[in-house]
Amino acid sequence: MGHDIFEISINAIKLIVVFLLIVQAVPVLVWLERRGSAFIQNRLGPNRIGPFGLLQLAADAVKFFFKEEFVPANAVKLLYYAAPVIALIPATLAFAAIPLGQPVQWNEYLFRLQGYEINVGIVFVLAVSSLAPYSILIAGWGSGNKYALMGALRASAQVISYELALGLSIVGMILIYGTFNLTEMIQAQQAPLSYSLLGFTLPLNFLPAWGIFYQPLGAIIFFAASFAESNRLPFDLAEGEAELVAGFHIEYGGFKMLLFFIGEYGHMIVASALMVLFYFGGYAIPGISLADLNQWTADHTASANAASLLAGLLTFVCFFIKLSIFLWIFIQVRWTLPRFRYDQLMDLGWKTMLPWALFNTVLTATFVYLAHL
Amino acid sequence: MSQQTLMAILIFAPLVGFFINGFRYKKHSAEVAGTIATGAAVISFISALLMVIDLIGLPAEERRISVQFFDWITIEKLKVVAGFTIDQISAIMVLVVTGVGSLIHLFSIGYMHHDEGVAKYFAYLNLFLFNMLLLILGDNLLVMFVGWEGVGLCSYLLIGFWFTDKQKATAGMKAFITNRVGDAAFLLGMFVLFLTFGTLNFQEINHLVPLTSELTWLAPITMGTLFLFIGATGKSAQIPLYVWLPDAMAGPTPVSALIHAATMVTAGVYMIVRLNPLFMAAPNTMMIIATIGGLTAVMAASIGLTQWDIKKVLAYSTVSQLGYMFLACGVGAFGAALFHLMTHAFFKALMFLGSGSVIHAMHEEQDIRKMGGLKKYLPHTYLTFLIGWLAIIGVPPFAGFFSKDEILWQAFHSPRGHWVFWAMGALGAVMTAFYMTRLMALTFWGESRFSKKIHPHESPMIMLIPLFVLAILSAIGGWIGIPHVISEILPGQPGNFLETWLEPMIKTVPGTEHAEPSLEWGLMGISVMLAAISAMTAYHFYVKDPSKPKKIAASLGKLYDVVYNKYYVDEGYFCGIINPLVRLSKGIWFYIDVNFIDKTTYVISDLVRGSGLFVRGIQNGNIQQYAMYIGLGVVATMTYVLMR
Amino acid sequence: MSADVFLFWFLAILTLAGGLTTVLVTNPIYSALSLAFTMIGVSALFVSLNAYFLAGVQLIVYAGAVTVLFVMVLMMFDLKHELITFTRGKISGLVKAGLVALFAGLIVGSVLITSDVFSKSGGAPEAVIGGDTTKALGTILFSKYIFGFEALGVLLLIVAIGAVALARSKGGTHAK
Amino acid sequence: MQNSELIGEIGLTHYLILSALLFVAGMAGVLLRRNAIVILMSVELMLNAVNLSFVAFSHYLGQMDGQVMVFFVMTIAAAEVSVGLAILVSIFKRYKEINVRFFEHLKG
Repeated sequence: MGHDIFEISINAIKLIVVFLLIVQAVPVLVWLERRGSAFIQNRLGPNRIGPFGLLQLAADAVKFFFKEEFVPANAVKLLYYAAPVIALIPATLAFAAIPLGQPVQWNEYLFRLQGYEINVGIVFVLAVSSLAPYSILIAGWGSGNKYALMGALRASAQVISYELALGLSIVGMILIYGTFNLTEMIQAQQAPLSYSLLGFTLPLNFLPAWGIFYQPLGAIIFFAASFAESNRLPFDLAEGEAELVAGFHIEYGGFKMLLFFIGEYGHMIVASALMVLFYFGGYAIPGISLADLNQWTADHTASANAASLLAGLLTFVCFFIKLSIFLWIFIQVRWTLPRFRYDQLMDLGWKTMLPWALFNTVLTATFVYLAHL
Repeated sequence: MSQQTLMAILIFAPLVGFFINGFRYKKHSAEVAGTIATGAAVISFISALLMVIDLIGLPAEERRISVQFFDWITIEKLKVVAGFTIDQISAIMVLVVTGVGSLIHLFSIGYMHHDEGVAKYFAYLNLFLFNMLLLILGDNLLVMFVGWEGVGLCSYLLIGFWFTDKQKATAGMKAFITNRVGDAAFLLGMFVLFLTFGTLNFQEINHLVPLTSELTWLAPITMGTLFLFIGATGKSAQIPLYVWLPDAMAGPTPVSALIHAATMVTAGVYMIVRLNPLFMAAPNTMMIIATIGGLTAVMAASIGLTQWDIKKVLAYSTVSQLGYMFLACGVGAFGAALFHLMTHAFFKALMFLGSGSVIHAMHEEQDIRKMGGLKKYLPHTYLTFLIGWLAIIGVPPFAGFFSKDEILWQAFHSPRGHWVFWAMGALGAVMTAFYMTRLMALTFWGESRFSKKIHPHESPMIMLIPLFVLAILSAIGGWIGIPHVISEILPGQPGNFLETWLEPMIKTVPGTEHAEPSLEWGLMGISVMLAAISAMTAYHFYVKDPSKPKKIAASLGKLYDVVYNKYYVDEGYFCGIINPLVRLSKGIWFYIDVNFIDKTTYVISDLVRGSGLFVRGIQNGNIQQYAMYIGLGVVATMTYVLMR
Repeated sequence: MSADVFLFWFLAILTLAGGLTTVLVTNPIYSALSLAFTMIGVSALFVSLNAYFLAGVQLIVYAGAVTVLFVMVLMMFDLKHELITFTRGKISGLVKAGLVALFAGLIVGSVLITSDVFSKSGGAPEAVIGGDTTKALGTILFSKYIFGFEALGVLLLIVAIGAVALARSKGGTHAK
Repeated sequence: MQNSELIGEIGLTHYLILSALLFVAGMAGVLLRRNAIVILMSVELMLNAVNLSFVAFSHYLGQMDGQVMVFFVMTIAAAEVSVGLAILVSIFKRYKEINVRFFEHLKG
């Protein structure tokens, strides 16, 4: 944390920037989703306003701002208004804890490219995202609408259910890397891949030691569970148009709707970021270890500060490229897979993913024990 | 096969049969259930035979096969082993029981063919056989007692087999309750013996018995044997506990043959023979046994003279014959008792089965006044029944002659005996000959008196085979115990096989050896002659001149009524024991239980409830109140700690 | 006033306000929401006491699961404003309120009386409390308290089964 | 103890008193509220207060045992709530009632 006024103000700015980042990413993602879905479904999508329809975003924003503000008659006003605001909190808080690039060393100051460094980052991210059901529940109940309440109950039950599988699937990673710290976890994924068991070692030097190679099952469970966590298709039972019209945000429109949107996309971003972090080496560039990168930047720039800044920028870009890939997968899945039934969803969560995650944990623990023998 | 395995098969084969039939008793047909049950009994019989053959192979003094399965009870001094023994005595008994039992099982297949609960019936029969084997083979009193109770239970179940008929169910209960009196005495006897000897094992008891006789009435051995004898009177239907046996004829006829003629009722005799050294040491008891036995023999036979029900006649005959056995025990002729037990098992089982065949043929008609002339309808049954008749009235050389004659001779001759005992026996024999001939005459000879609707038919082969086998046994079964006087004049001098066989096990009364052959011949002649005269009289009365009996009955008047009504013993029991007991119980129930004990407890419970009502206010179901009490406690504690 | 002090007072007031709201508000849903708020406050207080891991667990377990369950159940029952919020017994109510006040006084009093004892022994080993305590917690949890930990695992399994059984029953003691 | 110290310097005492006040608030809820679910929530509040004091002791006395206890308390609290809520749900399904005074009918 900050020790002088400069660092404190930088940290404050960082927080704002991270928040803005997640807020501003949403319109881009919306555009991406609309265009992408259009192409998936053999349509054109919004293409009239601006180049490639990019200005559609601005038009949307204007529309959101100027929509009529209304409150349903049965709504509980306080909760009705509070819900969209609360919806923003978990995603942004979680995103702020994610390291986006290599820390920049500027003279005596160390600037981390993340909102804040927390030693138990994984626990923090899980903890914060476990608060997500509140906004949904508050929205659903505060709207005073039957469909909204049903959607909210469904959504929160779903989120709680999948949180278990989600958390358990990460336990394997924690066991292997022995840390809760996200930065340390990225550092640990730099080494070349090698499997060792009972003193035998199988080196696979051409691959990085990414989590996906150690924890394929955990990665699959995590990825699937994070879909459910962010209420996206194929798990968007909370909205389920055919049954519940639009789920918990049925009574919301205009700007409040936009806030929910931001929350949802924020979840998506956080999930993708965690996926990158845990299983795909974080901000590290594939094939080039962080040490090599630092060496390279030091060779090609004049000062140490500039080298550090360059390395930070490069890793940041790399992280965003990886993140975008996963975000696109999210979108692609949404527009290709049909929706589950609710009982199937619960069955999948409790009877399939949870046991497999438990199995994965036990298996990992056994292997870690054997590897350290 | 080891002896342990063989013994286990011998004992538990019927139990297995019981379980197989018992658990699926609604599913089995008569053939299936009968085959299972008979098979179990036959397996038992074969293994018993194998064991007896083993036994014969041993030298005379060591003829004993003991098998101990496990320690059953071990409490300080009391050590009971689940052990079983075959020796000379139990060998005879086990062969009789399993052999006759197997035949009766076979007979039952035919007899019970049309009954709905046939599998249940066979299950009971097998269970009975198992318990009887426990009783016979158990090497201590407690195991014997288990079997003793078990056969009692089976007897109850089988007497009341057709329990929907209230009279039959009542007969079962009567048997059970009467036996209970005897069983209680048996238990007491066991206690006394255990206190005296510190063991319940037969062999040990027989070894520990002092050689000198005790003559006081309150001596422990006298007490113990008396109690055991009372137990035996219950099981073996002696005065005063014989009343259940005639009523027990309510059960299916094969049951009467198996339980109430051949096996269970002889358990008392068997028990006394088993413990003969002990009983020898108690002359007073012996005297009582002889007296009771003689009285029973005469009294039952006299009742038998007047009965009209074919099975009732046989039942009283059984009681009377059992009386003979006890008479023999009482005069110290244990071998003769066992001998008569065996022959009686043959011919009485034969006669019961024969009567079963008759009843079967007559469509459940049991009154001999409505029979007659069945000779031509049931030739095979008639033939076998005839052999049984010859055996029971003591015509030489049929089985009954030898055993009955042995008993009479011993009653007269033994130092413990007396001419009065002989006279009782002879009187019984005369009456036996009379009522048995009467039975024959009314059933098979003379005119047929049944209605024209009934067409008697001979029984199927499956029922006849046991009859034939038993008839052969009744005819020749007595030859194993031919008395010396006869043996001497026979070619080859076969000798008394039974006596030699039993010799190591049976204590003989000192002073029996010196006998005068002429006296024995004389007595034998007298008894045979008396029986012959009596039988001929009966033949004359009931075949030649059927009106005579009524005249005689009328001339006897009251006396005939008394005998016909079985001396009013049942009524006497009701007046003298049962009704006062019921009234006393009711009185105790009303005055002591309801008015005193109950009211006392009411006062106590009211006190408790009153205080409970008072305290209950605290526990009012309001959890917040409970939480408040917790809070009060915590505050009080904290205050105390802080103020201290 | 340093940042730590400010943080404490800020969190203390928020937490206490949340707790009181939980108890006093008549609408049970507001109660549950303010309970969640209190949980988050307590979690933040844990952070101020350097117990990071526990703070995270507090959020996950209490705020993320337990209170969400409360809210869900309340919403499912659709209970709104309560007519009878508090106990109505005059005497017992007074006794209870007095009891609560007495208890509060006693605890605060005892804490204040004994506070100098703590401040004297306050020279706590800085090494332990200084940095992050997660590793130390893990070590002690899986060594000294391993039996309790296992027992809790069994308890949780039993409770999971029991809760499912209870919730599935159609009511009454002999569920079909 | 000086007044300024009390505000300006945070020690174990502050945390303990905060914990005590939270506990008392929870206790008041348990004793006075009628809604069974709110009573359960108040119990949770009490447990949280105790947790806080555990962590405070652990921090100021430099021992980890307190935190382990908090860990255990949390687990048990979660268990308690799940069972308690399951019971309440089945009662509510049957009687449509969660007033705690209604449960007086359950007494023996």
